[in-house]
Amino acid sequence: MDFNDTKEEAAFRAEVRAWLEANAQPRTEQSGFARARMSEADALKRAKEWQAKKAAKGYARITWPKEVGGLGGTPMQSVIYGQEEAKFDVPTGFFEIGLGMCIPTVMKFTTPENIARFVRPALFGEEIWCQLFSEPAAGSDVAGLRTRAERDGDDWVINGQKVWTSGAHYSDYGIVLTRTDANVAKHKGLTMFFLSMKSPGVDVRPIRQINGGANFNEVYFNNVRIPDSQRLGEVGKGWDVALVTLMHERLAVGGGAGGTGPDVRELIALARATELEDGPAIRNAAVREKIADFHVRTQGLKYTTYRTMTALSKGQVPGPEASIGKIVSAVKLQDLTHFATELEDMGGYVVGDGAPQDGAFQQAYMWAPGLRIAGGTDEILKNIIAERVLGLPADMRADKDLPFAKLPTGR
Amino acid sequence: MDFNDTKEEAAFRAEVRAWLEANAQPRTEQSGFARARMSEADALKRAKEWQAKKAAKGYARITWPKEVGGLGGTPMQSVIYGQEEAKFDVPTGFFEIGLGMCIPTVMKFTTPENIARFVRPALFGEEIWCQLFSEPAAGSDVAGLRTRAERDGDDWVINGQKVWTSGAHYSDYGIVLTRTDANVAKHKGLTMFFLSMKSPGVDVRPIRQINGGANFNEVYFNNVRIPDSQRLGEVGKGWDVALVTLMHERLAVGGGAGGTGPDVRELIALARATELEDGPAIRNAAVREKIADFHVRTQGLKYTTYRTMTALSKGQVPGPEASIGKIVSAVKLQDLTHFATELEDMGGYVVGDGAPQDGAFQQAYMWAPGLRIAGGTDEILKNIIAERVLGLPADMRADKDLPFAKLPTGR
Amino acid sequence: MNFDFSDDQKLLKDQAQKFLAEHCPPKAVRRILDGEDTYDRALWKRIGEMGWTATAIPEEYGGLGLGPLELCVIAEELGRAVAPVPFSSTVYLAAEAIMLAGSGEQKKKYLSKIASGELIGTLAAAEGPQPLSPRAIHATLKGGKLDGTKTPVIDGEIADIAIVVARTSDEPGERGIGLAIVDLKGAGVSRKAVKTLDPTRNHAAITFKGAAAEALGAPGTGYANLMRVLDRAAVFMAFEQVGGADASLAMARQYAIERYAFGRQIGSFQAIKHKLADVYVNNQIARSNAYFGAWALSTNAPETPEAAAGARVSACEAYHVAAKENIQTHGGMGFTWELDCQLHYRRAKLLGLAIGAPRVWKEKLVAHLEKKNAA
Amino acid sequence: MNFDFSDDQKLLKDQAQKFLAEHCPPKAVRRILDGEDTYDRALWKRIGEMGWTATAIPEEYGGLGLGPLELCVIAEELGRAVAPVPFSSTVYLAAEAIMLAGSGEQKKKYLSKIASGELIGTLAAAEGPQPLSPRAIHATLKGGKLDGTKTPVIDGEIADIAIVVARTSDEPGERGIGLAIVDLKGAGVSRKAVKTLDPTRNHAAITFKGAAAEALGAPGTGYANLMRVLDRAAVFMAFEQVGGADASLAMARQYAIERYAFGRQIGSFQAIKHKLADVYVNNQIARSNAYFGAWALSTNAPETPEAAAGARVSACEAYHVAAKENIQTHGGMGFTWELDCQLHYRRAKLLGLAIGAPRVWKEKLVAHLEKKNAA
Repeated sequence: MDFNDTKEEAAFRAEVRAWLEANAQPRTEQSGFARARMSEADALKRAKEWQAKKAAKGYARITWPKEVGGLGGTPMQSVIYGQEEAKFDVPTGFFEIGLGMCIPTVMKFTTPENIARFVRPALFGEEIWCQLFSEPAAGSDVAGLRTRAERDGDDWVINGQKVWTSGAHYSDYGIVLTRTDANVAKHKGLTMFFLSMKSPGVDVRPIRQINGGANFNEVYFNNVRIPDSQRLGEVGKGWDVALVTLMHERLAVGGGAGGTGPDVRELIALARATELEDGPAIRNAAVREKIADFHVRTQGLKYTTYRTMTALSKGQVPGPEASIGKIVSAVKLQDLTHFATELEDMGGYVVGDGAPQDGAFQQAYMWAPGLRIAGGTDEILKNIIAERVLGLPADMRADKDLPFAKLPTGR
Repeated sequence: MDFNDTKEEAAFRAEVRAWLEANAQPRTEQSGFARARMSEADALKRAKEWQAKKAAKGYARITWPKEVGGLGGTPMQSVIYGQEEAKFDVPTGFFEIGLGMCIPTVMKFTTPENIARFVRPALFGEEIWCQLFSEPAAGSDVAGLRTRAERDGDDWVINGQKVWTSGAHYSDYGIVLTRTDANVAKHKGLTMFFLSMKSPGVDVRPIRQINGGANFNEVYFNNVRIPDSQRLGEVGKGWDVALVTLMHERLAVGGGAGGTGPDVRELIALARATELEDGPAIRNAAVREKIADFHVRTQGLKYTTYRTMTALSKGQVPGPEASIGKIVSAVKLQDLTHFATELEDMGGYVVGDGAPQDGAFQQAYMWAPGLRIAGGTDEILKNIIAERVLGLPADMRADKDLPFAKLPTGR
Repeated sequence: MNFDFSDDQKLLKDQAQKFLAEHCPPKAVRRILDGEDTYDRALWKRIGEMGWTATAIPEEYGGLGLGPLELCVIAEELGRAVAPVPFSSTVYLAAEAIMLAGSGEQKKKYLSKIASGELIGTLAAAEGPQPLSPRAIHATLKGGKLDGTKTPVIDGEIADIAIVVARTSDEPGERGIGLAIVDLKGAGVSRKAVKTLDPTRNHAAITFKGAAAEALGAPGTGYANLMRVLDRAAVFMAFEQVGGADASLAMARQYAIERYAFGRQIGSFQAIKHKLADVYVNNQIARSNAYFGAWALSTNAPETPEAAAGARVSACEAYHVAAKENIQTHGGMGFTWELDCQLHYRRAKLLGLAIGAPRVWKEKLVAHLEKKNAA
Repeated sequence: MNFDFSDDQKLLKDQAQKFLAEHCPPKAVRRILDGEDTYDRALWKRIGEMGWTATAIPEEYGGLGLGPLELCVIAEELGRAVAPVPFSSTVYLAAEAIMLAGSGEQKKKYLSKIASGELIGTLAAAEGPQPLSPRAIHATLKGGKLDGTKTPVIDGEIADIAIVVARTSDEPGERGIGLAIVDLKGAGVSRKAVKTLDPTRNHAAITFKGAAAEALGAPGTGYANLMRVLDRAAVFMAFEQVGGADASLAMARQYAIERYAFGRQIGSFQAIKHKLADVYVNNQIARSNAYFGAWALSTNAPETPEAAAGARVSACEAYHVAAKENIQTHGGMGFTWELDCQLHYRRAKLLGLAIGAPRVWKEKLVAHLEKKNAA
């Protein structure tokens, strides 16, 4: 039991490190602030340049075969690259959905011509992809979607609305799950397509969140016409195609285990700096117990990620137990920031300049409710753990055998 | 807003008080200990004597009409009597199930002759009744019971097993819910009877609980034969009859709000007596916060009961919101006793003599899991609140339309 | 046993609810959230006209001479509506402080204007992110002149007067602390808007530089008076919180009934049912504790500090949980700016901190329990 | 990255699991619960024969010379089986203390007998219901004679020797505390059975009246050594707790699949599914923290105290929750003496307190975090 790289891993890490040192600047606190202040357009431009460099070296998608521009590497090598890259001041984050979820789906279900056309530009950051699944009436229940695709000669005509689409506003292409038959059971009437986000009739509007940000979009489809050659998989088999996409989503390792906001280190700093009635908060027994409680959750998650990485390192595929990361970290973020603002007492609801640590706790308190929902609500993730990890029986289904059009609906 | 009796209530309280003072000794800590040490047989004998006295005065069942031996009083008068009686050293508790649940059901569904025969002896404590509903395969799901009653001429023959029957071992009669038709939906094939617990073929065995006590029994029925005149309600309508019984159970006001074990007062005493590393536990900020948390739960329940009593006092009928009492108090008891034993640290798992406060926390810690289950699990009570108080829709039912015999079963 | 509000009080509550449903719909709250103004002037004017600010002020000072119970039912409805008006600052804090500690002249000068709705008042206690205590007070009051900075001050930009907590002598502990009334429009007062998690209530940092200040209450009684004001405010605020918690639950319930997923109403899933049952239980516990606080205020009971602390601790917890689980029940929609779930999430945080975090009140509560159990 | 046990260690774990499934079924535990004996002598003998008590003892003292990782995997299986044997007291407490602080002679004298399973040892630290601290130690060791009473002492009736924590001088704080080895069969030692919530492990109050005692470790190092022993024991015990928590979850899961109510498996209800998902998450968090503790012991890392405290806090919480919710999942049956749910509920309480309540370990943890973050 150790935290060390294997010999091969160490060699790969050194190689990656050398390349990063030659091509990027080390990350500093200053570079973090600078990036936070950068406009999205500037960040995107820098990210595309960096992506092109990475792709040329084969680092853009380490686990992909060399034939499609990858490195033919292992998942562990991918993790190592990520760990090393995180130490440098490089812009990332615009390509994960496209390369992590969309393109693998496209590669599996389209023609060699399309692969030749689309994979390379995506890998080199020239074209960005988004994933158009969720809808207003289909959140946790993705397969309940209503966006229609209707056959018209060799084309399909798409009408409807998607929601919670990350990056739709800067994306060039998207994969879109549609209903092509409402008269069969809901999972059976779906078909997947890909399309240009510049197609006539596609309308992208940002969604404002309660924390003031707008990381997501609504996307409206108004008679959007696409050729049948942009279909992915068979007509009516869209759910199977979507499962491939979602499986790739799950393979992203260690997500949610950190980096979502202030944590125990920041809480300790706050407790040191905050004067209670009778001295610094860090000396208060109740505060200390809370810090300990949060600490063991944080560390428990961190070491759970190490266990997952160990499995990767041994060539095993991590299972759905990785879902514990987001449940724990989202709830912890909400609890920890709630607790921190209460420590700041009458001043704890001040945001921005006047607040300790630049209001990081307050900002995260407003983001935490979103974290408990985005990418699978607490409730859906617990279902997944119960059914797929513990093997408990599925809940009763009201929507299994009825034609979609006959399902009861609400708002 | 006040805590005072109305004029009528005050007059009734004075009357009751005077009678109690003339007929019983005030309760002291000593009398509590004495009662705790008394054998069940002795306690039962004393309780029967006291019940006869109360019944003669009309206090045994204050809300019942005078014709059947009650006082024709209000629910609030019943509460007042209970409050006053609790201050005296009198044995109670053997008759609640019979008079509170069984006899009201019997009165509603049987003949005038049976009423004449059975009500008075129950009221005067001469005959004790128990309620035979739960079964090994029908706990939360009472209507899933399997005990069969089969028609044989003018008689019925009962076979099966009941469980969790309080007081079966000292009861003279019981009401028993049986399945008389397994080929219809489960709620539709039930029929209710009453019977003598001394009937041939009835076998009562105590259930030992994890806290070592045996407050409940298993009751086996082996070809127990009873006449059709002991049927309560129509054949196949047993569920409707049971609902009457269960409604009476819910009407018991304020149950579970206290008296189930050590509470905040005892915890404060423990915190005062316990030395931590740096002084008495009561001075520790974490301990103090916990005490405050428990206190507001305890007080919140107490004042919720006062609100319910106010409704009673105004002649209103309390609704299912009274169910919050047991959820809150059972979980609190488990948490509070867990916390208290942790305060006692390395000595916290010692029971009996060596433990602070005679091991009351340890004893209650072993009883608390039962409290979370008996009389409706936390989960069932939350269903009740969600559906009957908040009006949320029922869960999907697997057992609604299938014949009972076709329902899937496990152990 | 009559542990309930009277029929008259319930009538007042119904009227308040209807009034606010009409004049303070979520749309009105969102106008303030979106920064179109710092508070709802029209609503505040109407509230003055309705006499709500006059509720507990004695008739001799232009008030209605009703009691705290009437104020409690109004508070609950203001909380339910997330009303964007300086009611709590003016009525629970400024007016209560003046009624408690003011001279006859001060009462005459200020209370009638509060009763008529002409004057907005507030309490300026906090000096940054830490709990209130004698050692946390650095503003000084000397020879009728006030110096120092208070932040955040609720409704600080819009208030006409503030009750300011300041150091009046070098005596250690509570005895060195006094209260003063300051005209915020006078010389030596500068204010700067402060952004908070709840923009539907105005906040400022107020700097005093030799500002004229008149002492409120006898020397040496300032801190004790402040504690009594906060105790009373805790009960009124608990009713606001209970109202907000109930509104959050009602929103969640409604959505759980209307929203379908997997072919069923989401309220038919136990994950949602049990979540909302837990919220209901919390809310009931908080309501009952708030009632006890109301009873204590209405009878001037010696249990008031204990009852106030119990009401506050319970109400803070209930509103926090109800507001966050309301968002969660709404799923993705709950996290949008468009929906109103955020109004309660923000207000719950404000009310949970505005007169001190629950931690502080738990400590007060246990101190009282200790005394009681020692007796 | 290799944050896992080796294949050999996993093999040892599998063997231990199979061995205990055969030789320590719930029936065997219940024999002790029902008071037929104070521990499972046959099982203890077999465990000695298997060499488990010898695992971490150096070869020169008759041990197998394996490391703490091997002991961790055995501990997990003993915890899973709720084994009624004096393993933790003998191996994690007595043997570790002697290995840490004993003279060559003491090691020779005791370790080989522990390795062979001939000798049962324990640690006598507690003196009643309060946490351990220098001021809580009243037993005195003077001139090789021990006086005082220790209670509860785990396996106190059946142990041959005890490591006793005693006051060795009037020096204040930790420096006045020492450790000593006492032959419990010698003169001046009297023992009385103590009843606890977990009768599957033996407990006694031991009174020493001038009992012969040999000092363990240099003067003035007793308390520091004790803390180091407890740190190490915390990791081994965390593995027992993780094993017990997993066993509780497995029982609950099995019942949720087999038991039907309302015409469905109860495991298909979200109330049960989400409860068990929560338990699973807790257990994983505890397991990962325990692994970090194991890594720290195996590498003698300076992080050991922090890792040990984290492992203990996390494991106490996980086992407590898993054991109580296992009963709840079983409903009425779970509360019967007949079912085995109670075995874990009892053991979880014992392990949660035996080497100090989580409160104490949280304090230790934060003290270490403070130091680390100061650096």
